[in-house]
Amino acid sequence: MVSIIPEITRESVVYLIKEGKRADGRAFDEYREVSLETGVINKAEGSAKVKLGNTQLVVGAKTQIAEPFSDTPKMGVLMTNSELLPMAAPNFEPGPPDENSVELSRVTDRCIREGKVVDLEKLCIIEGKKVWMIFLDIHVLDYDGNLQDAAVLGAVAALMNTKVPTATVENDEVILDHEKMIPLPFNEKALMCTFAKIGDELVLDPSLEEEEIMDARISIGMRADGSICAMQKGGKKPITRDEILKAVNIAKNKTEELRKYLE
Amino acid sequence: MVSIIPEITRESVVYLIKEGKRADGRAFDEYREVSLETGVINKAEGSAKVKLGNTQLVVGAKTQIAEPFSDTPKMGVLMTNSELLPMAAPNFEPGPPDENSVELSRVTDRCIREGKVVDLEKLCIIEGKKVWMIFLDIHVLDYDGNLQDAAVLGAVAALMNTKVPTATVENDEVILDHEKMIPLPFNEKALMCTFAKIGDELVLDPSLEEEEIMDARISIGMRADGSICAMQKGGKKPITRDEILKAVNIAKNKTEELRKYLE
Amino acid sequence: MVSIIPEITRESVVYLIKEGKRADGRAFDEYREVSLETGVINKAEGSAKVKLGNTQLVVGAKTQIAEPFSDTPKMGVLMTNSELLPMAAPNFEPGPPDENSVELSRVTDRCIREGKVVDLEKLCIIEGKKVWMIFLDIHVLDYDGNLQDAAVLGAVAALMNTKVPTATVENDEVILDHEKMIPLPFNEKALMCTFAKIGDELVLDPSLEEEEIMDARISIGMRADGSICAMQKGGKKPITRDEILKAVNIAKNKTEELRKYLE
Amino acid sequence: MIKITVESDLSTGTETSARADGRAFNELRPLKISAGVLERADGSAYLEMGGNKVLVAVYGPRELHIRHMMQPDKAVLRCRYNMAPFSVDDRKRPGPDRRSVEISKITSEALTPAVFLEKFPRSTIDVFIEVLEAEGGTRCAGITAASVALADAGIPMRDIVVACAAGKSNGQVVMDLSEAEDKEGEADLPIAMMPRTGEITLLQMDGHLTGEEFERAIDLAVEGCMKISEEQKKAIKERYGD
Amino acid sequence: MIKITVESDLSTGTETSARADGRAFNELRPLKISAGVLERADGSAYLEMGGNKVLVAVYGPRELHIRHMMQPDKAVLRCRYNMAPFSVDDRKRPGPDRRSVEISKITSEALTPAVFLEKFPRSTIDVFIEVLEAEGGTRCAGITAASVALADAGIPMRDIVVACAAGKSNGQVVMDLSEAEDKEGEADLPIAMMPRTGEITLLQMDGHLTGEEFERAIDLAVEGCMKISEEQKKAIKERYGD
Amino acid sequence: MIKITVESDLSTGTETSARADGRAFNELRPLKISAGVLERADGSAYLEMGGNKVLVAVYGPRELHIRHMMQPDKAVLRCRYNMAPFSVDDRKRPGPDRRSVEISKITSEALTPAVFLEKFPRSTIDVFIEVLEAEGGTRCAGITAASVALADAGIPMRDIVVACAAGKSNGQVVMDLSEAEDKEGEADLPIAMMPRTGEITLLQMDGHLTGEEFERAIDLAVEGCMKISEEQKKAIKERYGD
Repeated sequence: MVSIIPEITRESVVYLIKEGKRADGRAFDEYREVSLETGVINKAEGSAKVKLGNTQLVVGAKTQIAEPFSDTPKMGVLMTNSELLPMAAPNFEPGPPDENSVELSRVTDRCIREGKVVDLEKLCIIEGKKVWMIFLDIHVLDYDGNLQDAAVLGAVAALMNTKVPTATVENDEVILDHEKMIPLPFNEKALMCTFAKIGDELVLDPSLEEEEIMDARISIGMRADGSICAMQKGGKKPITRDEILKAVNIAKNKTEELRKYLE
Repeated sequence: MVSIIPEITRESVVYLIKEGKRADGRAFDEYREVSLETGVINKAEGSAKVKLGNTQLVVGAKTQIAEPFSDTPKMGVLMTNSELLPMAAPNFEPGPPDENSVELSRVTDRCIREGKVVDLEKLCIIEGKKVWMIFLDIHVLDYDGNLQDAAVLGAVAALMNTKVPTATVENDEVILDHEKMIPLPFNEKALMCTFAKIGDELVLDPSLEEEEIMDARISIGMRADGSICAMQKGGKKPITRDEILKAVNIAKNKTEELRKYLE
Repeated sequence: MVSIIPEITRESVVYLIKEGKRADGRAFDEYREVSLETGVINKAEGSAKVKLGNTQLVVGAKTQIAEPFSDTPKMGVLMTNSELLPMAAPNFEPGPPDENSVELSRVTDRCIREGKVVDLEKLCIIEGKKVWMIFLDIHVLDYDGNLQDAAVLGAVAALMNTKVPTATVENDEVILDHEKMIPLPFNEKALMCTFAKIGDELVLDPSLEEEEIMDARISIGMRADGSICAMQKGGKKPITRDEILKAVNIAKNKTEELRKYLE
Repeated sequence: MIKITVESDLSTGTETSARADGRAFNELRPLKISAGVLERADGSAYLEMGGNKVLVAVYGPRELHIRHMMQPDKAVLRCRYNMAPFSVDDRKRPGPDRRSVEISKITSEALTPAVFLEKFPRSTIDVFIEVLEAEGGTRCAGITAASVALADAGIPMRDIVVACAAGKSNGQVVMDLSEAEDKEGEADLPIAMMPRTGEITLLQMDGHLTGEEFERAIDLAVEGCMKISEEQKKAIKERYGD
Repeated sequence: MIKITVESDLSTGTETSARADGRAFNELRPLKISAGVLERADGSAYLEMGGNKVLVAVYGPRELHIRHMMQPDKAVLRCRYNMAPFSVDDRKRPGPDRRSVEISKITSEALTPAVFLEKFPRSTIDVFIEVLEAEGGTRCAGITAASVALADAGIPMRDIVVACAAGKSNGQVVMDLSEAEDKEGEADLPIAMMPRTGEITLLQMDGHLTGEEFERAIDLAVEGCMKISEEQKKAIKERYGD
Repeated sequence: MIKITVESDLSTGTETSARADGRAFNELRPLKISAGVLERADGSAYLEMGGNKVLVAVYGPRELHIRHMMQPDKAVLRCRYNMAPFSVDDRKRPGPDRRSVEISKITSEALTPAVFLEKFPRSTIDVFIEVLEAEGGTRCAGITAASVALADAGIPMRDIVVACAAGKSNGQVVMDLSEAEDKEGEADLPIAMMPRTGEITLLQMDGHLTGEEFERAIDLAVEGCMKISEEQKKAIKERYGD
């Protein structure tokens, strides 16, 4: 997964940023073109396809009835998984998820879980015995930077798109009515904004080229009311307190902007 | 698993074939010496040892009571597994089954399953709850070419050799009578014939030397009535429609020939 | 795991031994300083920390209620596991247990099991259904030779330190009273002594330096009455019958000596 | 030589209504192929056929890092057939299973004869097939799309390999089984071929066919291949012009 | 620049009694750090903080055998965060899980900025963090101990990285959440920083914080870091004298 | 030095009837060894002893591809002990478990002292032991057969290592425990040795033996080894003549 960036690329990107410009002409706080399509996989109970510039991924939601975890007997189960498919980049390898893939799915999971996107308590059918279990699979098809924001947007959209059969309980048995499909109990459209720190600047929605030379990365998950539900700093260089607060500030408008694609 | 064949070997084998001859003197449609012995492993419920020339393998059948698959609640379960043991050839590695081993077991499984060798429906004890599960393990001991035909022959022989205790149901519990052992419900002696395409010729039961230089491989699974139950083309070169039809034709007599070892 | 020992080290150690001396000044039948502390991990139901010279390990016991094995329906279950942590030596690798780790845990398990350290039959709660299961995890922190004796000492100490809640059965359900914690049913303080064969001598409690150049290794597990419960020969050179009998003889006093740390 | 004029021999004019989805015995499901759909891959293609959605990326020729797989005189063509967890009714656990290992192997063998591997010694050409949604016949769909992705990557080829299955369903030999027909059907026979020479590069069969039925099925599969081959050419032309 | 004089701004004098363990809102759990506790490792440290018991070993700089990870111009700093099976209430299966893979990654990123890696091209510095007992805040405890172990190994560093969490529990923003506070609490915000410059090398958050609460929490976490930093220095001084 | 004249010392003439299968206390199960039973392997042997059926193949000396295992001054002798899934009452899952990992290790250590490894620097000799059917004492059966296979492969050896267990069953110290005796018995003591010098290359014990019983058991195991050693020699002679 090591990718060698020519020093000259690094220098030119950094130089541009210093000049207030980005290689693709965007403003520092501008997303690339966003495209969101839902219901793209008929066999999934919910699905969404996201394009962020050339970055492309599909999120599929599969539901099944399962036992709840013993420490949360009244709550449905959400499992978030991601695969950085070898098709998506020349340096992605087949095999079990590496640390980048694990981080992507865990941060997505935290944003959705802590942002209370779905009301997991309403997914309980029989306390301690039967709950809905939702598998969210993030399938990365084309990698051109900023998977994190695309993954959260796709995950929220797929959950909004998901329908399950009505479940009723008779004599301790669960009866599913596939004629009456109902949407998941939906709470919040928590979304995530990611910035790359390059030199002294923060740039939103880093492209692959920017990610490869960035100093640090900060992702901010926000609810519609502007409260924070998740954050993750990445990268091998530090970031300052003031940069973090600045990123939080920008994220308010930018998650709002992304949220419009969910309408 | 790459094995380098000296160009000279290749040329001499191909040359001989062109002349209508094989290195070991066989006719194009002639099997090597076949030896079949059953009941060779006392701890297995059924077993068979097959030699095809120097190729040697043991098939063991183990039975146990298990739950059926949810989509086939009335059918017993057959699981076919094979191991290309590192003892069998200098280039076989220990570890989980590689693609050759997976192909061997899956094609064997298809021939037996689609050839209805065992009546799996009669292996149901309590619908949806308890059925007989048969594990067929193909243990390859010495590899000198054409594992496929040896594996199917051994698998069918092991199944014919298998005995299970009589199972009766009382109050929803299964009672096994180990005094009354009965054979599996046996339907069909479906067997398989494999040809190597070398130049413009098809040769039956390829030896290792022939396999290593062959263009393509075609395996044909047949019931006693001459109908086809399974086929698999292998190898990195193509084969023609007419060659396939010719192979099917020859296979009729040749599976019949093999079938005599099962009497 | 290959570690290259300079020939000069080997020669000097062997030379010293021939002269009746050891590099650290110990007698041939002398242990390094032993330190044993129990109850070191509050979240474990039992625990012990052992130092044998610079060798250092922690053993933790976790208990849970589980089903017994089908062939021993009246017996509790003991599972012994060890990890040679990469922190413990520069040549230890992360990953699943290698053959040295497997041998360490299996020999420890045999000494404890065959030495009847814990009365597993008294750990049965409902025959065939519910028994206590004890996980013993040997966590090797610092490796300076003779893990085996340290592991057995730590394992026995951790088991003596383990408390489980009182379990009573009402209407086929197990009720645990965490107010009434009781020790495990303890039988025997079986312990182990390990010798390295270097040249014609046996030295007790080999240091890492001695292990690296030893010819063979012999570990002897003994009960308090001097009867033998487990043995294991290691190393790539042979040992004689008389050396084995001599080791057994010395082990009587030396396991007795170690046993005092358990009081 | 394959004769493609089988249609008139087989069609009796009565079988057409017998299929659940109303197709004629020798009718393909609706098919759509696009080339060049991914940015990072050297070549790519997307295919929809009935309910199947398959995406293929090609990387290479590129350096092969696994020494024992390296061929001194040619490239290795490696395939990875993978199903998305959400592509099937019951979620599939990620990672290869025995079925996908076998399909990956035979897909590689199906494509290999068409590629001029000898032009790229010591290297690899990697074909990644992702089944995003599965509805019967995904191995053929994968091969068909992979050939287009190889062409999109500019890999020199003798021919564009194409794949299609025939089978037996409701007692009738039919082209391109749907998922429902495959599950309930009596036999399935997927093939891959090089249309120029008619040579067959993949062939599998399971089920129950007489010799005569088998011959009809293989000819029907070939016919399907020839139709799909036209769609492949269109997709490539659309991407690159003539 | 971080101002460390936050205490007087935040403290209202009423919150101190609200925590289950009786701590003030800006009070750390009892803390103990020792350096040089292992024989074989090049550097080591042991830390107890509340009910946490964490042991860290450092090996290196040493040769890196995995070629594709090697950096021609600097060392790689690898971390392995691991929990002992007996460190938690329900026995943990040995081996890495997704949580420990993520923590290992961010721990490595938290320590990397402080180490002069460019002094050791083509080599590796390996940090092994063993959680022997866990009671909330083990990732911070691991980073804090790892820095001391790196110093003990004589690895040249710009600064001694230190970590501490703040969070929200019972409606109150507090320093250094215990396990109980973390489980029941509304938010957790672990950070790591370099005390000399105030730069932040790790930051994670989950839960629910308003912008204003977030700002208070980050400042409280920084305050915790500064306190712990003193203990790190003492431990190193104790081991080596001044 | 081992004295092989133990029989008269131990036999009291009364123990013979106490064993379930009617054997005398110092009687082996029926034993059959053949050398050269496989075509591809460089050396091979097949052994039946009671209900045990064990097949061994030897490859080498050959190039060792795993660099970190390579020894500059000698060959490495690697063993893989494996049980067939159908070799035991309840089907065994394929692949190594902890038991087979341990047996593979001690088998390698049991054979190593007899082989002139220094003649083949940087190479490997691979011994593959397959237990086709298990009925107690398979590790000893494997070692005994492996020595014959090594001889069949023409590997130069100091001696033909041989293995046999003694144990305690029904209160009596006996030779070569059957599966039933091992399961119900009080102790099991497998050993391997080099008959020429009497040196012991493998020794394990589990159960309950007094010092005196242990001494009798070891001498009985040695006696068993000496008997089996004759059968090994016969098998080799049969294969190659004198």
